[in-house]
Amino acid sequence: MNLTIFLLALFDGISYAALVFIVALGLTLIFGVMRILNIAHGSLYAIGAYATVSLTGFFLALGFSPIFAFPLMIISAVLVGMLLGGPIEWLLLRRIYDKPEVLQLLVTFAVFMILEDAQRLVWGTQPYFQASALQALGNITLFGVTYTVYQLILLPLVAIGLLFGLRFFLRRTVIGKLILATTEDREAAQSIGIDADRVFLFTFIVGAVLAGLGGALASPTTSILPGMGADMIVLSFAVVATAGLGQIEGAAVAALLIGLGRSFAVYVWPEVAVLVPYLIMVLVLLIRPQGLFGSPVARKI
Amino acid sequence: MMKLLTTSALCAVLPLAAMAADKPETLKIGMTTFLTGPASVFGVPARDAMDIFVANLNAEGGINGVPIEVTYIDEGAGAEALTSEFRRVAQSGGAEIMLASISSGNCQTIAPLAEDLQVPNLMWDCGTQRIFEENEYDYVFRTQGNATSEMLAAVAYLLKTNPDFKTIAVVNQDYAWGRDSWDIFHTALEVMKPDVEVVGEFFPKFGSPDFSTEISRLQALRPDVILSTSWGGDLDTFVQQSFQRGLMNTSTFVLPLAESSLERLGPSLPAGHIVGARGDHYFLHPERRDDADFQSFMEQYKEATGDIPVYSVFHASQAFAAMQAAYEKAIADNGVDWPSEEQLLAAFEGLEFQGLGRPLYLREDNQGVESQLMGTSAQTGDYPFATLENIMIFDGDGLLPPIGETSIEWIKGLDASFVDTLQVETYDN
Amino acid sequence: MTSATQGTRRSGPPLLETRDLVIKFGGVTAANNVSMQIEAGRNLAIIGPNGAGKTTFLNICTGWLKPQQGKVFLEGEDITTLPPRKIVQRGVARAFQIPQLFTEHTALENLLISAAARDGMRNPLQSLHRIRQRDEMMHLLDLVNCADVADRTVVELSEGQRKLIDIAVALALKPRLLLMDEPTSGVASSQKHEVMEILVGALAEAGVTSVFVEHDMGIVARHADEVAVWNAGNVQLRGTPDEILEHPDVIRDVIGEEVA
Amino acid sequence: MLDTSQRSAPKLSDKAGGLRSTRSLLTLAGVLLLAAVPLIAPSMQLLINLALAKGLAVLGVTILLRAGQVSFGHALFFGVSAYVGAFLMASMPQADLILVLIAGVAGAAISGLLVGLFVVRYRGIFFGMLNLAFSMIFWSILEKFYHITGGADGIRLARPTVLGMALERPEFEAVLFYLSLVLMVGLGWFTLRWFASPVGQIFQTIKTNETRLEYLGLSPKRVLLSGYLLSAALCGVGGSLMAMTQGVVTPEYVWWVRSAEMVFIAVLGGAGSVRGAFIGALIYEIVRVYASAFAGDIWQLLLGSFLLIIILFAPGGIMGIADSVMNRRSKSQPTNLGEDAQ
Repeated sequence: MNLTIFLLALFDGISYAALVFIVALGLTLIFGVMRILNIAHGSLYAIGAYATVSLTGFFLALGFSPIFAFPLMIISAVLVGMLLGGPIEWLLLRRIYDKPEVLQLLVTFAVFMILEDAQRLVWGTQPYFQASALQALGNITLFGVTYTVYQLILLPLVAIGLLFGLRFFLRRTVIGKLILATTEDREAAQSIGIDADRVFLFTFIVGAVLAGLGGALASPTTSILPGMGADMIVLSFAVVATAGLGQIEGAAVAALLIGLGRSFAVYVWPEVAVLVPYLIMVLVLLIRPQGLFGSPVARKI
Repeated sequence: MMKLLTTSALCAVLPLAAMAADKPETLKIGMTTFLTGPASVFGVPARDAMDIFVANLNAEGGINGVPIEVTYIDEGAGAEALTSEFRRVAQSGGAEIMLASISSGNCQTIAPLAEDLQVPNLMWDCGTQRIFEENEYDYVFRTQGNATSEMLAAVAYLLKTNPDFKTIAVVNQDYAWGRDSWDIFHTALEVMKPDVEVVGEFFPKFGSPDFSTEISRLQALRPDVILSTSWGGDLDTFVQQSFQRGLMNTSTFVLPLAESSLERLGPSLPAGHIVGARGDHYFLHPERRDDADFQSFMEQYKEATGDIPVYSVFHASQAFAAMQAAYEKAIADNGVDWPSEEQLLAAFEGLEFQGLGRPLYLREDNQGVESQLMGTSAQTGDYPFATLENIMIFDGDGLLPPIGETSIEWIKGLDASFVDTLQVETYDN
Repeated sequence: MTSATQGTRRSGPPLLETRDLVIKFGGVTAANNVSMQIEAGRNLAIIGPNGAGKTTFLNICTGWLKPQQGKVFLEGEDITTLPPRKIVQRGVARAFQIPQLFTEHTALENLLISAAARDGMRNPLQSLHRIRQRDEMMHLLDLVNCADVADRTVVELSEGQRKLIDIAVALALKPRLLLMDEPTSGVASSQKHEVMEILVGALAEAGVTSVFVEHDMGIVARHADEVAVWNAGNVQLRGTPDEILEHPDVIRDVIGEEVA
Repeated sequence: MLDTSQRSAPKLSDKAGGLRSTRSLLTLAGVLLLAAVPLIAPSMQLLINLALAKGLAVLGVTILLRAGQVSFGHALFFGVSAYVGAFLMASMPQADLILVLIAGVAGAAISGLLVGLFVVRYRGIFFGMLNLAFSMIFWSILEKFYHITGGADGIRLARPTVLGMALERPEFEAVLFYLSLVLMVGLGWFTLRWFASPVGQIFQTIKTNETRLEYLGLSPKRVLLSGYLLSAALCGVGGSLMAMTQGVVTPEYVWWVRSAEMVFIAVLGGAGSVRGAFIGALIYEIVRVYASAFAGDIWQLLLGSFLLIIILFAPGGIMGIADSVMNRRSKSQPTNLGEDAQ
């Protein structure tokens, strides 16, 4: 494990962690505020990727330059947030806030199943590959290994930007404070006039946009296939649970932990690479049952 | 318990029916192929080709006047759904003969099932050699070569064109095909070029969408040669991501199954890399491209799908030709309207048939003997994608172990001179 | 009438004893090296202003919380570090300020479960409703005047009924010592004495010593054998109800608070 | 957590007695109908056999639902049992069916104990996610350690002998079908009785008040573990039957979507209902096979929408609907009729 291998594993780990964080961020936000673990988050991620590939393909065919792929990513993410995130919360989740946790989870699982098929009906089953955004930024060579600027620099920057952006938004802006208040105590928030329904709708849409953005940003680095949603969501569960539910900063640390763990495993013992995220999750929860940053809930009698 | 009684009663009657079966209205066939998932880029062309073969034959009245009807089973639905669907088509679906399958894993699962259900089954595309080497089958035949012949052809071509490479790494899919093909390739290299060092072995999961970590590792290792027997969506992603990050400039790729991805890869497959086709399958086949049947099929396929055919289409043509030849031979040999199951099975012994490539025949162990075509990629500009040059077609006989001997044991007994013993024709393009 | 079931004074260690208990709770000193003995057969009431640490004291004695310093002994055995279930297995039961019941089960079922927990559950096929302690539990329900709601689920019961069922569930364990936290709070004031009468009767009949935290001085006067005054983390005074309730400090610190 | 009113305290009033007999009559009719399937609808036999195996696993998940806990990783025990059977047959080709079943269930119970000791310290979402993590660890091992586990292609499970006799496939499938049916009735009856027993009732108090449980002298962790082991064993039975029916075991047995599917079926049938587990499984399999045959590959879409309707409008699941239909027909409306237990 000489130095270059160590650094290479580090770089790969960082770019992978950035992507996993962006997706887990939306999941953490939604759970933190609404106490709902949204299994359909995986489908929103996948549809964000498919939408980006279709839009980019369409515009490039019209002769637009590859640079347009970036704004298109944001557009597809917002589309996913508005067209899918909004209706899911407004039509479905709103009716089940009082219902037990298992039923809320299952509603999101049912939505996941519906969206997986819908995605297959619209985009079919063959793999798509649209890397023009990635190619537009070219490569960079470190220690003899050529990395794409997109994966090594852009993704981590976007991840960090989203982390601090969301922190600033929640702590400094009015809407952000409303969201935090509703998270703390929904009844109390409502009693002082906060329209919790609108806050939940807004939070879910932001969460869905983040999921779509995760998919959009991932699309140039991978071929888009059915089932990518299922793979990513189970990984996001590992990140969210390791971080401590609803902990945005925790999700960043957990994503880094899991990203680095996985990429070092590929260098040391490839067989175990798929196993590492869940091993980390179990080990962390063994030591801190409420997750890295979660706060233990004391039972009063 | 009623069911038990009826079945045993049937057994008593069976020998009488062996004499001749009456002509069915239609010959029902079941065929498994990948209609979903990353491998669909591979399985769908085979289905489209099969529709054309069936239509052409039915237009001429089918086999002895019996039209053919195919039921497709999607291998993409996973092993469980596949086995229950296979059983449904073979039993209640009334299929007389089955063509299964593409994935080596599925072939290993279905072969014993077909034997159990006593339905003839042609392994039309899967390559793992272990099926016939590990046990005997009466109902299962393979109408194409296997991993041994394909890997030996790839090693021979590599040694002939790059005799002085020192290091090699492998990136194969993590399932039966990926593992078995590497065992054979690796064993052959050890005996034919012992000084080669294996610097990296990667087995990403089947259908993996992203190879960036493996590519970074390969760039650090800088192997002279990178072998990958992956195919379909996996191969496309791996080659495109490698090309994107310049890995194809520093290492020579050996891609024994890349013929199936030439058109999709377009400019992403630069010149100078070794391409195989799991048999003598190439849409510009030097010995067959001027034949009438070859050209007419190419037009029909282009018209139907808009693409050029890949080797899964050639393998489908071979399986279809073998089935047709077996039925016609059984009808002729026994002078009946329609052969019974025993008569059909007997017809497969040593059967000779020809699809879109060279003629083939079945050995006693039901293994097909298929010539192997290898070439080097070139961006000539005639097509928007890479075509092959310095094409070598190896005769199939020399590439298979004697019957009853396992490939690995047989290869361990070979040495560097083996490459020269092979019968090969070379063409510029 | 104070029920003076004077247990014969045995020479052995006291039923429950605490030595130099120190409990600090988020800046508040709930107990400042408190030593206290509880004798079998003498019902002890603990009175004192709100927030003085009375409930915390019960939590420490039953193992729900661990003290910063000091020890708790049950008949001489150190039970300070034992989890609540191990202390309960040694014959100490507890009723809570907020009744802790199985809300989706019926009143009778709560008792049957308690009885099954005490006697061990051998036959996984026998219905809970057919265990041999069923009549005994019906009697206990009758004892606490809740026989009429035997088949109603806990969510349908009134606050007072829940308090009584909570105590009955503790009694079903046939404990030697029962710690109760404001047993009659939530009961209509007119019925308080009647309820307390029933309770003390049931305790006496079952030979159970009780310690209960109480605010209603009328209840304390009529039903406690002994009273301890808990203030600012230590036991100011201890004595019979008559002595304590006339004591000037108690009137000023505790009862004064009542009168104002 | 789960506020279903599915409890099994039989009411003593005669109204309930009437309803209970119609319910057991319907159950008996259902079982007889299933028993006749190999004769009247042989093409459905395989499908129903798979549904019964899945139903047994769902029964395991239903048990945990009764304690208000949801596991998203119970396919782990389903897979452990299947693979134990496959490894046993690979090493001892002449093993008997009963041995394969027992070995599988033992494997599931042991892994249930090992995982259980860890997960019973958690509740709610953490309990669900930790079970998921353990199943994904096992899934990764199955996928990646090719030379031991056969990797993504899995391992074949040759046909075991039945009481010493080597049967042909049709006879073997008939034996397996009736074995699954007998296990459904037997284990279903046992689970009903277990729910009504003191052990089962105490297990269900985990949902409502663990504090009082501790103050009854019991360890909530050990109480949850007892139910957890039973649920793991039931998943083991399901896994073993499925493996023997399919003849092949693959890592797919342990994929997280299969665990979520089990919870889906449990709630679809009626969360906490024993009969609901099997009825849910039957409906799920039938829709899955026939929907994809007729309606193209959108069976997931159909089932997802069906579950949404159930959750939004009939949270009691199919059994809840059946109960309300029966209640309405018999005019009276006993508020809290749980599943009866003879």
